[in-house]
Amino acid sequence: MSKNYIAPLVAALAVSTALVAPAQAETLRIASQGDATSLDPHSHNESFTNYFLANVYEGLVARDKDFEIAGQLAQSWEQVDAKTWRFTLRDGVSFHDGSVFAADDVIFSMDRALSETSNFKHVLASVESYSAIDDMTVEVVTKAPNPILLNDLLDLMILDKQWSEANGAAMPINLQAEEKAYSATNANGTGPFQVVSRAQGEKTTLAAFDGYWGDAGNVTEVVFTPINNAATLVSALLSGEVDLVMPLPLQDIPRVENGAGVKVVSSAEARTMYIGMDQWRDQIIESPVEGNPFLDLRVRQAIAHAVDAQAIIDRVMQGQATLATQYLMDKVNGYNPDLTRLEYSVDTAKSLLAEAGYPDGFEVTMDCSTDRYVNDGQICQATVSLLARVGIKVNLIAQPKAQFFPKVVAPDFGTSFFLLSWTPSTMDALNVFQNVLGTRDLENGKGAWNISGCSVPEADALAAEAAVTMDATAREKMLQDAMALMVEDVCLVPLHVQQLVWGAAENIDVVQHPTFEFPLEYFNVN
Amino acid sequence: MYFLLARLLQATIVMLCVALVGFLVFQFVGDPVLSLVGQETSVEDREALRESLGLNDPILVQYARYVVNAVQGDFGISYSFNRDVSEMIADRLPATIELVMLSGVLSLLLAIPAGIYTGIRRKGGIAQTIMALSVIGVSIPSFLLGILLILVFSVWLNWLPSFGRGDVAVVLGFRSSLFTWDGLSHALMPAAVLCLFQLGVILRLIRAEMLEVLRTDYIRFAWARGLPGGRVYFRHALKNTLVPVVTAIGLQLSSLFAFSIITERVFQWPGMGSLLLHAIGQSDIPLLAAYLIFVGLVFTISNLVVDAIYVLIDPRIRHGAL
Amino acid sequence: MLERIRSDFWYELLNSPVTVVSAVIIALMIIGCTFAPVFAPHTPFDPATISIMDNNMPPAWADGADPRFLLGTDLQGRDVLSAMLYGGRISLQVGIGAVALSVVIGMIVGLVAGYFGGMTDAVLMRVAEIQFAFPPILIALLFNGILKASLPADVFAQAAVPIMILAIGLAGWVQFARIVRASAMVQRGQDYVTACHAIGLPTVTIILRHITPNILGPVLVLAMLQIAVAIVTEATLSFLGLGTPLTEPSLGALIQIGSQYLFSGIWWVVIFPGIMLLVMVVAFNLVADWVRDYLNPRLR
Amino acid sequence: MTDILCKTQDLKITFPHRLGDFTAVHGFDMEVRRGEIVGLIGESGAGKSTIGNAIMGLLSHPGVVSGGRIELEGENLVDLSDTAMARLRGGRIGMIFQDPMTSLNPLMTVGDQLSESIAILQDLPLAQARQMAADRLDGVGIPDAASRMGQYPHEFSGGMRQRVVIALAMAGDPDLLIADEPTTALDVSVQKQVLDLIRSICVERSLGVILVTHDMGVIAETADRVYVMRYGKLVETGPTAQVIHQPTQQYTQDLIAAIPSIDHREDRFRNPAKKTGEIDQWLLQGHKGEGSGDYVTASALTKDFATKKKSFWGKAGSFRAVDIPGLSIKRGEVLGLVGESGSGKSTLGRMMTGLIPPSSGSVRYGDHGLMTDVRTRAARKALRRDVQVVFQDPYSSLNSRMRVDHILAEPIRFHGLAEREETPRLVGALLERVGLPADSGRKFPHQFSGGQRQRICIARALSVRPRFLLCDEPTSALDVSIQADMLALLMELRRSLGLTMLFVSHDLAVVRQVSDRVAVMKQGQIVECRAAEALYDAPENEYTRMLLETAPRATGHENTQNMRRAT
Repeated sequence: MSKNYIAPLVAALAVSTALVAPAQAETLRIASQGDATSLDPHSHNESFTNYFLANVYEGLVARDKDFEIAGQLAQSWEQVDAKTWRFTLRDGVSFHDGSVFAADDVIFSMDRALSETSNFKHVLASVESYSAIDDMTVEVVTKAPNPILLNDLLDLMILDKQWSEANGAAMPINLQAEEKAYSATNANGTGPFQVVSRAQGEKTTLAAFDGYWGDAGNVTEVVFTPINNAATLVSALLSGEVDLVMPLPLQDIPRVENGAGVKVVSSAEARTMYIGMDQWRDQIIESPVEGNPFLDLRVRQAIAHAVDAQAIIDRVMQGQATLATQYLMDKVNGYNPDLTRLEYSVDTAKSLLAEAGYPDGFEVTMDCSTDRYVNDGQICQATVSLLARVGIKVNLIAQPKAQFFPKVVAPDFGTSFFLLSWTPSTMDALNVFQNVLGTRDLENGKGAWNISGCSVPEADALAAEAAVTMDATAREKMLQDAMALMVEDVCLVPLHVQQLVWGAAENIDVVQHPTFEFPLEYFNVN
Repeated sequence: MYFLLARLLQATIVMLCVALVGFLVFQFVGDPVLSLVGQETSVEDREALRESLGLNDPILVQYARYVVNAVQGDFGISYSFNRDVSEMIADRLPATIELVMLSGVLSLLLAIPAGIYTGIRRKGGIAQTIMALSVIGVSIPSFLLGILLILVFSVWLNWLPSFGRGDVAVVLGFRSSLFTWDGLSHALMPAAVLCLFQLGVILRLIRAEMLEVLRTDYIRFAWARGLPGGRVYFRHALKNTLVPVVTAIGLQLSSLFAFSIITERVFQWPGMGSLLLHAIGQSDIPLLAAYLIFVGLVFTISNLVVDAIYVLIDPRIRHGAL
Repeated sequence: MLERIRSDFWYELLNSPVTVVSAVIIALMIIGCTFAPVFAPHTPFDPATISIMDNNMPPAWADGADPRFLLGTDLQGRDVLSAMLYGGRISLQVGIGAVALSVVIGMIVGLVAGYFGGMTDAVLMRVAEIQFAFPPILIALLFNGILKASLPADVFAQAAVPIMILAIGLAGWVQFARIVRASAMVQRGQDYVTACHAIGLPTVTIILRHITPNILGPVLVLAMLQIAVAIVTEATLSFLGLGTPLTEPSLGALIQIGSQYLFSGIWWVVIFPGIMLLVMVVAFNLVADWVRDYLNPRLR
Repeated sequence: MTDILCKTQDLKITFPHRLGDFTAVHGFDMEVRRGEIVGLIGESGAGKSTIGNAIMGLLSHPGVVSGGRIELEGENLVDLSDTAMARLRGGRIGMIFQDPMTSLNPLMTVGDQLSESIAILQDLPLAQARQMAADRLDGVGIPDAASRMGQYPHEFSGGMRQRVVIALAMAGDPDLLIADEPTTALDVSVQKQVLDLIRSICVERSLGVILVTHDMGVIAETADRVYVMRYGKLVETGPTAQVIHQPTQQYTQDLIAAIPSIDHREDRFRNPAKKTGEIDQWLLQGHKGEGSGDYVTASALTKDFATKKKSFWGKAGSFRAVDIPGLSIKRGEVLGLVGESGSGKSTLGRMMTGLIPPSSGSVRYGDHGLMTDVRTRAARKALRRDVQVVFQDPYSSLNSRMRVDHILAEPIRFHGLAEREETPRLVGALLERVGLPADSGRKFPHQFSGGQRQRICIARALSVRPRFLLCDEPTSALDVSIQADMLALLMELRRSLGLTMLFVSHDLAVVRQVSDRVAVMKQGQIVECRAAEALYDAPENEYTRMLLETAPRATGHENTQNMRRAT
């Protein structure tokens, strides 16, 4: 291709793009590595999707700018008794299509969240019943006293009853089924932004909802573009095609830091990375070894000793993470400051393995996602080579989340060795016990993410007690003790707490929450 | 025209077979029932469902049904998007088409003159250089080229946008991003990458054909008749060169579609290609099957066009002499 | 006279230094990659020998480099040079293996179709035409994609290379079938074949002993071109994430991983494999071109 | 001499090659006057075409005029620039190539090509040029030219195409016309007409014509003066009649002597000296004593070939290539089969040897019965052993990838006619028998000349000890001198081994030399089949007579002689 042929054209384009740039000052162009999988707030329970939709839909309560729980669609609430909560709804709120928000919408949404095809049953797991006292009041009765009901309700998004029923979206999308779904591509919430156009995997445009009850920032239009290639992602930011990149690939931090007109915004994220080991099968799968080595505590300890988490932080994570001593980050309620991580020592690991009867180690298959967490693929590879040194041969199956998750989650839990992580959206340890650490009890929606299938009854007991204890300090103590037990049992091998790293244009003010939420109403373009 | 009718018949057969492949993929990669119902569904219910879906009918009947639906543009519903596959294709098609057309035109505009030139002055320095470049052109993997272009034009020079499709404008009822500066600036690099490979292939082909033709008796006779160079090259040689070249270009069209997959991935171009990759990533079989059939269609049509062009250029076909 | 011909070969060859260089490069690469375990300073596919602590090392001549790693290391602490050699081995395996497969299928189909003609020919060529409806890279892509969708992940990961060979090989046979058919039809018309009939030789003998040797030239040329194509196809599939597993990356996979760091100053992880791939492919193309011209003297 | 149009003086043409330059023409002198046809004759490689191309300034790469002059009316063309030379082409010098089938652009109508040339060479407006083109076509004898202007070359017959080519060559009214083998690709009947056309044009426009050919007959028919060439040198020159009837040079004498006469059968072919190589016993092994009667008999034999169907639903038509009531060959007899191209003679020949199956009718062999009854493997093998073929093209009839000894050993081994260890000796003997050194087996076919290859083909045919030999135009691709040797060899073998032969050829003279009986074919039918002498001396059939009439004679025709005197 002859260069002199394009050069002038290119130059012209350069000028033209330069000219149009300032015209769209109030537009916020965001590029992220993934895209919201659906617009239905009750179908995919995936954090990016949830937090994206949190800008369109709203719940009764939400976190404010300072990460405190505050009323959103609920004006206020009172506890009638230990189990009964009465929410007074905010009036003058209308949905994007103009219809007025009222109690029946809340009831409808709760029904919907509990329906067969919903993936949000857990938010109401503790709830006995709910009812509308009047147009503007909703009463919720819990099975037992629930100190963190409000945290639970954070994820419950409210839809418009009429709109949903009119458009055949009364039920959340059945992810199994091959069926059309209106709510997958259309949304009608009460949030500060409404969906203008939606082309999945391509571009989604939001516009500020002028009928919004609260006050939003000065952003009038938001353009979401998923970009899966890290290099492109950064070049887009550097060349000013997007204003905000989340997350920013770690390897590009230095470049963005030195880049003109762009900055790196980072803060600790509540996501703890860990390695899981099968503790419920008698014979581990996809491995030639007889029986299940992981049932032996010494083997689990050996692995903890063998995996040099600090090296992974320094090298793979470019220092953008902090060592995890337990399955929580320090900001989460229930964090136990006294716990320490088993130190890195190949010898200790080897001798432990020898004691356990595996002097030459053994062979195991590790499942790993490549596009879900920061550098997840590389973390796994590092793990593989670290474990190789103590004689444990790991066959790595690293695949995109689309294949990874169906394989490893319920009902099959089809893995015996894996990398995963968890963010307690409630910022309370109990959430971790209920989902990840508690003994698996799928019927009651417990331990659905306890893929390693570990079980420490004493911890379960403490967690259960904490669940119904209203006294904050006592409750925290219980959670801390429970966590200590779990760590002692090496239910999982904790790796690190990753940093939330975004790249942004200088003129953008953002708000980062440890839970990776991005409440756009608090963002500003200067 | 007998020749074209025969071709049309063949094309139909080809399409039917392509549809068969699509159908088989659709039907047998991943049990459609499993994809329809959760694991927990009881065996009886599944049987019932099979029955109602007609999955127990003789395979030919199912195939026929599939074809009939396909003809009506019904390729089932994507289970990663919960939307009609045909709808999705319709959404993405324009982007790919404009990319393919832009690069196709580019490559022809450059390849034909260059090919003729190198064919005539094969020993010349410029010709040698062009040929050398063309080797690189056909050799360099398009993804590599794409990345390098982004590095140079987006990051270092910051001249061109590095991803995505630009603003769309409507001209004469056509919606395309090629009608806006922004759109063009977005399309330029992807088109260039996509074009380069074709450019190399077509250029080399034209050159080879040119060399062949220039060696024929009727060209020597044309010289002997005292025709001036221009006439010999462009009126006599070129037309004869075109016959095989046209076929190749016909084939290149469908390979343009194939390579657009890679280009679209590198440049985040929202077309059929990225759709296909998404489908593969999600194992979205209905989408895969539909794409398969779609490309088959593209090829078949382009071939029909090629045949039609043949009839125009080559009288021997018109008279059934060939 | 025979000597003339042979010396012609060398004469023509030496008259084209580019070709000589390319040929040498190919030879070196094939040797270097086949015996990668011997030449490579490290064994990048054995995790035990990789230390995460020496990752992202620049090439030996840059500052902050470690002399152990001539071309630096990648994010895993893999020695880039060794990874290239091992990756190149996979690329060559796939390239040559796939083409070998294509040639076998193509020869059989082409010879049968071209020699017997008639209905057999019509049917076979119609099949070929249908497959021709799909550019090889697309077929390989779909083939891989569909297998990936239907096979268990670990199986797919283990069988990555054979699957790729199968995919690309099955995608590429048509061109061979076409040229073999064409030249087989020409040969069939030649008097020496009729003479064989007159002698009463069985068809198989005629096809294998007499016709086949006469059509190998074009097949050879196409094969070399196709190896280049196959290598690129493999690289592309790997780039699209359908190829070799992370732990045993081919050249394409290396580039794909590296491309993520293109703007991060860690240029060596993508540039070196990129150059190697490009050189490899260009070399094959150049040699193929030369052989074509040599076999077709009128082009000289 | 003012009326000398074109002359070459001490012309030297070389093709540089890294292994030493090859001089194609050295020191050649020639004169062409207006209104005369100068014949340039020589066998392949004599350099005659090279001279034509040199005058035209179209020497094929890397040839160059390395010495001497080419003068066109006193102007030396050798040192003219390419552009100047280009201006001469078509305008001053016209050229006709050998093959009319490939000389015309297939994608342009005849009218366009002609009017294009005229418009450019005479710079006329196109409309006028078209008008003129029509006249010119009419002039070269194309019936209702005006309407055929719009047709494409493939719609013309070979002879008509050559006429078009001539019209094109004459478009710029050149002074000099170079005709390079203008009739070699044509049938004798057409050949005559084309030559007459050239002759008349030459006379009407007092044009200088250089007629390059290998065929003494053509020269005798057409040329006024002749230059005989060999190895790029002039051998002899003079008025045609003189050179033909009293050649002074040995080479010329041999050349003329080698030309088979159409008027009588020469004795060297009738009963050649009977040689016996030591291999003859082997060759004659296992032959049952020669019974009399027919060796092969064809009855009611037809062959149809499918033709392209014209309409989509229409049935595929078919055309009948061969349709004969019957034909038989006696043991030890040579049956000559003559006809023009497309007369079906080769098809018939191949059916008689079972190489292609007939559409209807049957072929019966004395020793093997009906071909349709030959079913078992063994029987088929036996039949194939007895019936062999020698082909026209000595190049395509040998597998270029196989060494000669393999080519010869394969059939012997396949039919188990000798043990592995004695095969090489046999191969050597066979080669010697056909007049090649015994050790030539180690070479590859491309290392032999055309004649030698043809001998190898004969050896291959003999290697299975055949009884019946089909010779399909065995000498048409060879030079005259070699042709004679080849015929002699065949006749000698036939005599020594008592072979039965079917000799197919378009060349009546050749056929006369070898045949006991001759069958004349026309459009798939046998129009006359009688003893050779009778048929040649007193043809009964009209067509046969026409063929004999038009066949060029080295001695020249009475009527053409008269015609030339008249001009």
